[in-house]
Amino acid sequence: MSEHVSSPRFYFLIFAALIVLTGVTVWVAEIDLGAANDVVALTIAVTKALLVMIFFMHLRHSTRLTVLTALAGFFWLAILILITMSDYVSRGVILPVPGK
Amino acid sequence: MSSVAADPHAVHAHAQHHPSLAHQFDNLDQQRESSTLGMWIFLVTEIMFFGGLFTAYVIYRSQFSAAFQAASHHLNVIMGGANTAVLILSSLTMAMAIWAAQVNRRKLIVVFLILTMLLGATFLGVKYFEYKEKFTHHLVPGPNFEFDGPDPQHAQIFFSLYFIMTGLHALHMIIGIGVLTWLAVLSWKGRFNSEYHNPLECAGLYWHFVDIVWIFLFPLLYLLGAHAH
Amino acid sequence: MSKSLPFFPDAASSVAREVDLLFLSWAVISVFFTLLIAGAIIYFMVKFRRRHEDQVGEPERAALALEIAWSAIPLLICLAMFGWGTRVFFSMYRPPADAVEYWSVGKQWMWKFQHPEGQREINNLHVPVGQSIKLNLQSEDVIHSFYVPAFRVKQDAVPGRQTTVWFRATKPGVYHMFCTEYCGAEHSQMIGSVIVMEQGDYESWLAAGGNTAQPMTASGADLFQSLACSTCHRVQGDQRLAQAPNLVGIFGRQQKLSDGRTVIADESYIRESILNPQAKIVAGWQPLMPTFQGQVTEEQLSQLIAYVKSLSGDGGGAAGGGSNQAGDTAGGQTDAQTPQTAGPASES
Amino acid sequence: MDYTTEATTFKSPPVTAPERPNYLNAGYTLRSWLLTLDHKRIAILYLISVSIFFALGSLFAMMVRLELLTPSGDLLQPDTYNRMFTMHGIIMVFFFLIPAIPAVLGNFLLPIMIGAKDLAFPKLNLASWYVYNLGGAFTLWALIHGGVDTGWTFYTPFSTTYSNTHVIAVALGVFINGFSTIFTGLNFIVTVHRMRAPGMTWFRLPLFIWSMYATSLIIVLGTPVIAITLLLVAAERLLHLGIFDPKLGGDPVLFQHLFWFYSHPAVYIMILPAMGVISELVAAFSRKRIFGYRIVAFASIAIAVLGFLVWGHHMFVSGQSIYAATVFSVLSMLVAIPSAVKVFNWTATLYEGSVSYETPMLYALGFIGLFTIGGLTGVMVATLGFDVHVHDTYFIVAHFHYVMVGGTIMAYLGGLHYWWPKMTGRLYNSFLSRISAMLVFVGFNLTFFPQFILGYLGMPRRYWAYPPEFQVLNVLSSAGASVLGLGFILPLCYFGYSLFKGRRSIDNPWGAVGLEWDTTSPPPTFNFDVIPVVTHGPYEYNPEQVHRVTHPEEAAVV
Ligand code: HEA
Ligand code: HEA
Ligand code: HEC
Ligand code: CUA
Ligand SMILES: [Cu+2]
Repeated sequence: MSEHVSSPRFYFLIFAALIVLTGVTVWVAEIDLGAANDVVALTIAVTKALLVMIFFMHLRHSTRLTVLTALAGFFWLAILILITMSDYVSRGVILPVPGK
Repeated sequence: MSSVAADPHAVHAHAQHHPSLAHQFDNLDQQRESSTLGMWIFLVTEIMFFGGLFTAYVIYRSQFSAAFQAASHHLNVIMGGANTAVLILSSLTMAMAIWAAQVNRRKLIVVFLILTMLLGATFLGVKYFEYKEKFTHHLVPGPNFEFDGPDPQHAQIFFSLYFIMTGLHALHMIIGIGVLTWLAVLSWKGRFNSEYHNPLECAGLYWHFVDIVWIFLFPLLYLLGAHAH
Repeated sequence: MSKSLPFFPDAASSVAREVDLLFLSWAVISVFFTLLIAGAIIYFMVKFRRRHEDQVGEPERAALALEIAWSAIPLLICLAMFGWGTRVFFSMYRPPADAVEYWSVGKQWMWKFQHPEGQREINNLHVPVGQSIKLNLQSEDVIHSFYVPAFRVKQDAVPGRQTTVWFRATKPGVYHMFCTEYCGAEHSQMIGSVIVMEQGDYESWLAAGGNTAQPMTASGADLFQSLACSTCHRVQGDQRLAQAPNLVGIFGRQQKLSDGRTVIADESYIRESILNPQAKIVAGWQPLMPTFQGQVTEEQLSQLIAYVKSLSGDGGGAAGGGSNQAGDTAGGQTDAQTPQTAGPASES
Repeated sequence: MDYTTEATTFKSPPVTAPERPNYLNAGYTLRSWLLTLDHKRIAILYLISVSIFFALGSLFAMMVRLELLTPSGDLLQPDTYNRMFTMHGIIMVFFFLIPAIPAVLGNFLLPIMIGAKDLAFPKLNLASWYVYNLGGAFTLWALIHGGVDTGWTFYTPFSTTYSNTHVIAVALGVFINGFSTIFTGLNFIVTVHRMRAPGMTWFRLPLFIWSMYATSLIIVLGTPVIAITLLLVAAERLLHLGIFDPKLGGDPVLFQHLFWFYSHPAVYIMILPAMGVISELVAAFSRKRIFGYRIVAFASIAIAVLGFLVWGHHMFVSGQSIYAATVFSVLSMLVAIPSAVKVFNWTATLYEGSVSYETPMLYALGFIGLFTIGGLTGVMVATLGFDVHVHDTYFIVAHFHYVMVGGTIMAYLGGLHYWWPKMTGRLYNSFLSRISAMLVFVGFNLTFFPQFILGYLGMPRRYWAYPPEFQVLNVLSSAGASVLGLGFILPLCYFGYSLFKGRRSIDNPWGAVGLEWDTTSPPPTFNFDVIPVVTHGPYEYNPEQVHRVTHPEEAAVV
């Protein structure tokens, strides 16, 4: 199994994309979009993280197992955050007893 | 027992033994795949480690959004943004170091590793000035905390999260620089080449991961209050 | 209480029998499965014991039907018990509308109680039989937990928050009350009794107790004046002069906040509004309100909350129930809450 | 192929004959042990460390049971008592039960069972042992300087603000210990993926490997969260950061979420390896393939995954949302099903087997019974309306001792008895060992069954003094503990004797199949003289069956 070698030019392109996205995220943050600010900021952050993982960290040329491992990390983090959140969003709400 | 059969490779017969091949592996490919997988699994534990903090952040952010925005306003977006760029650049140089190994350019490996470390040190330097600023403005949680905006208590929670998240991130950078120093020495001695460079690769994975953590920390901590004045 | 060897706890509340039934059903299921497995093991051990040194087991016979059966049957049992258990649970945490509110503050290492009539007690709680009681729990320091085994109810008291538990005692008597969340050196001394009395006895107990204290809501009303809440919040008169929202009728209502979210104005919300007013700003108002953190004790806080709730008519019912749209309650009503069971001493 | 040929081929060597080279006689210096990279030697190092911590934890259990003999606390001061059960819980959970099976039996057997020379990262493995001891040293330091009194659950704000014991040291101890667990788990995952012998497909892996793999997944995904949580507790005490501080509006219940996100899966870190051991024992002593092998294998994975979704069942009365509680309750019911499936499959394996009653089997059968009771009471307390009553009472204490002591420790002891000849090459006294198995079983039930009743009567846990009507049952429990203690001390004696004076064992004293029994006892440093090529599944006692699963091209290799 020989590994894939990407060219320096390619790495530089990825780097440029990351810098541009950083600029965009700073710029968008100045504009008041209400709740959408968070969505945009996180979308950009996820995009950047994916760029780093797929190209700098060579996920593109990795085995399925490695990709799965990386995904599992984020999936479990989602479990932790979402289920914990489910407590907080429904706290203090006690619906009336049905039929009473 | 029928399940044991004579295998052509007897255990101790490492005839064509590569100097970098550890005894428990059969060949370099197996060794390389194992170390990459091991490193990724380690990164998963890192995701969960920072994940606990992100969870706390998400919960409190959703509860005390106004306080968090106001507190976030006291962070220096310019320094944070510059640091983001520095880190991304360091990721590039790290990737280039591995590329240099892949194409057998020993000197270049060392150059890129040193560049990476310098950029990392720059990041830490900027961080130091940011922290110092927080100290002088009494924004460090504890008995001396002072915050003139509304809702100082929840702002204190924000700064607690800020310090622990960026602090642990910085700690990871310091460890990373230590590892890179060691690898630079090994590269200098010519240990790595196109055939064998998994230590470099693993260190690279680690370095990029630390970069990714910052990619999330930057908008979550610095930018969320940018539009609210 | 009997000193003999007990095997079953007293059952003295409206949910106790149901919990016991749940327990006994589970016990029967457990005994059944334990015996089934133990029986099978013993039988197989004897029947299929190794008869000579070289004997090996028979080849396995695949039995998909068996596998499905022994997954599905436990699953169905579990789901059924889950449904039942959840019903019981919800009935434990949804106070009926006629519940009377009592207040409790836990601290290392004692329980302080206050009756709606204002009577205070430490580590003892007298309650009338047959009356639904909603107990609001607060803590001054660490987490404690209020537990009365005979009632089968338990709830943690969490610092910085208010939690509630309710019960209806069904049998007069004296029952253990324990703190069941580990809270430090004298956790095991943070115990007391719940004394369940006949209605009449309870009233005379209240009267004999030399109850000089005011009802909760009245103390709250006094505090509302002395802390100068009333300078901004006008509970009566011309609202055009008020610098702050009218608190009449807010309890249980959906409040619009300035950042666009809505919250239900429940006890925690009022609590937060007083201790940390900037955390949630009501839409259309400026963040002017000062914090009262450190100026009010947990008990005074309870009284203030009770008072604010009383401004919303029948606010004593289901906590935060979306049902009471009491927005149009008369403005001048300050002492709306008169517990149905209030004894002679309570009103004055 | 037959195990009998095996047993007769390698006759017990005469004592005078020079020993075959094995991992034990590979070196006698202290250095050869302390710097070893051999997974088998590291397993032995772990065995020693873990046993010391078990003795320590047991000592605290003894103090607890002595104190509870009388209703009025008259042996210890209340804060001393609190330290006793806290240190008991912390040491037993983090320093004994979690590493016990993985780091001792797993370390020893995992590479052998998959036909590898060693784990993928031997240095990491050794580091794991050192890190474990470093974490232990922190804890011991705290212990000597007065201990810690937060309960093993470290609930805030008691642990962050109110306790004035050595919370930071112990939190760091557990934090550091977490790394050692992670190193082991990481090593196992990579080893199972990358180091299997030729022909060792996933469905030829012994069930012990499946369960170790599932355990490792939990370790890797869960442990970091407890690490950061305890770090936050330490930071809150040390640096006044206020993440959970209610005075700042922080939420102590958030701590509980983070704590249990790890600590519930952690109970499966404790039980899954035990289940793996039981699968091996039941197969070996019924000389039969485990009934429903694939289902049992998948059940391990299912438990590992579902186990991450149920943590809130420890928080039913903590003030979390009742809707979240409902979801956690129903998911807890689901996670019980794969466990139930395993119990039924083990039982069914005995059917038409060739069942013998050697000591390991006695432990295994004891496990099945006690785990069933422990597990069933687990689903009982996962039922919302019922848990409100028994939460934080002795019912819970009984539940978890049934699964942890009646489950995991029984399996651990069973496993030690089973693989002892493999690990040491020696035999132990089989009569004494059966006696001790009986003592453990009887003593255990006597200790912990009364606690179910106490719990339902309403006796809260972590109580230094209690109302007098609970005394009879408490005395019963303490009496049982002394029988149980005897049952634990006995193996210490005959194992110790066996180590130095025991009769030499043949390579495969049980007539069991499996790669670990194909090599010599004790195994050579690189486990096999020739790397095995695997041609069939793990429990093929029955020649017909072997034939059926052998593919022609693999048969050709033989
Ligand atoms: C090895 C450790 C271990 C294991 C395996 C388990 C297994 C389970 N546990 Fe346990 N548990 C603990 C260790 C463990 N637990 C500890 C240490 C605590 C206390 C922590 C503290 O507060 O200090 C605790 C506390 C605890 C609680 C919190 C109680 C409270 O504090 O109020 C709950 C609630 O749901 C629970 C549930 C379960 C369930 C559903 C299982 C299930 O996985 C069980 C599944 C097994 C079976 C179901 C048995 C086999 C099945 C059959 C024979 C078939 C028939 C089955 C049916 C009909 C259902 N456990
Ligand atoms: C692996 C886990 C494990 C194990 C093995 C045990 C084993 C035992 N435990 Fe433990 N226990 C816990 C985990 C465990 N426990 C946990 C997590 C808690 C909760 C802590 C908390 O609330 O924070 C707890 C709490 C707990 C309590 C409740 C305390 C309270 O709430 O106030 C009690 C009370 O009886 C108890 C008793 C026992 C007993 C009698 C044993 C017996 O099995 C022990 C039997 C052993 C002996 C009697 C000694 C044997 C002797 C030796 C092996 C050699 C010793 C050497 C010398 C003396 C030189 N335990
Ligand atoms: C300086 C004026 C001021 C004082 C004094 C004051 N408040 Fe307020 N209060 C406000 C303002 C303005 C608001 C609306 C903005 C907000 O939500 O913070 C408010 C909001 C509230 C709310 C939420 C109302 C709603 O409609 O949701 C409650 C409850 C409350 N106050 C209770 C009190 C109590 C109890 C006191 C006395 C202990 C008090 N306040 C003292 C100004 C004041
Ligand atoms: Cu209060 Cu325990
Ligand atoms: Cu659990």
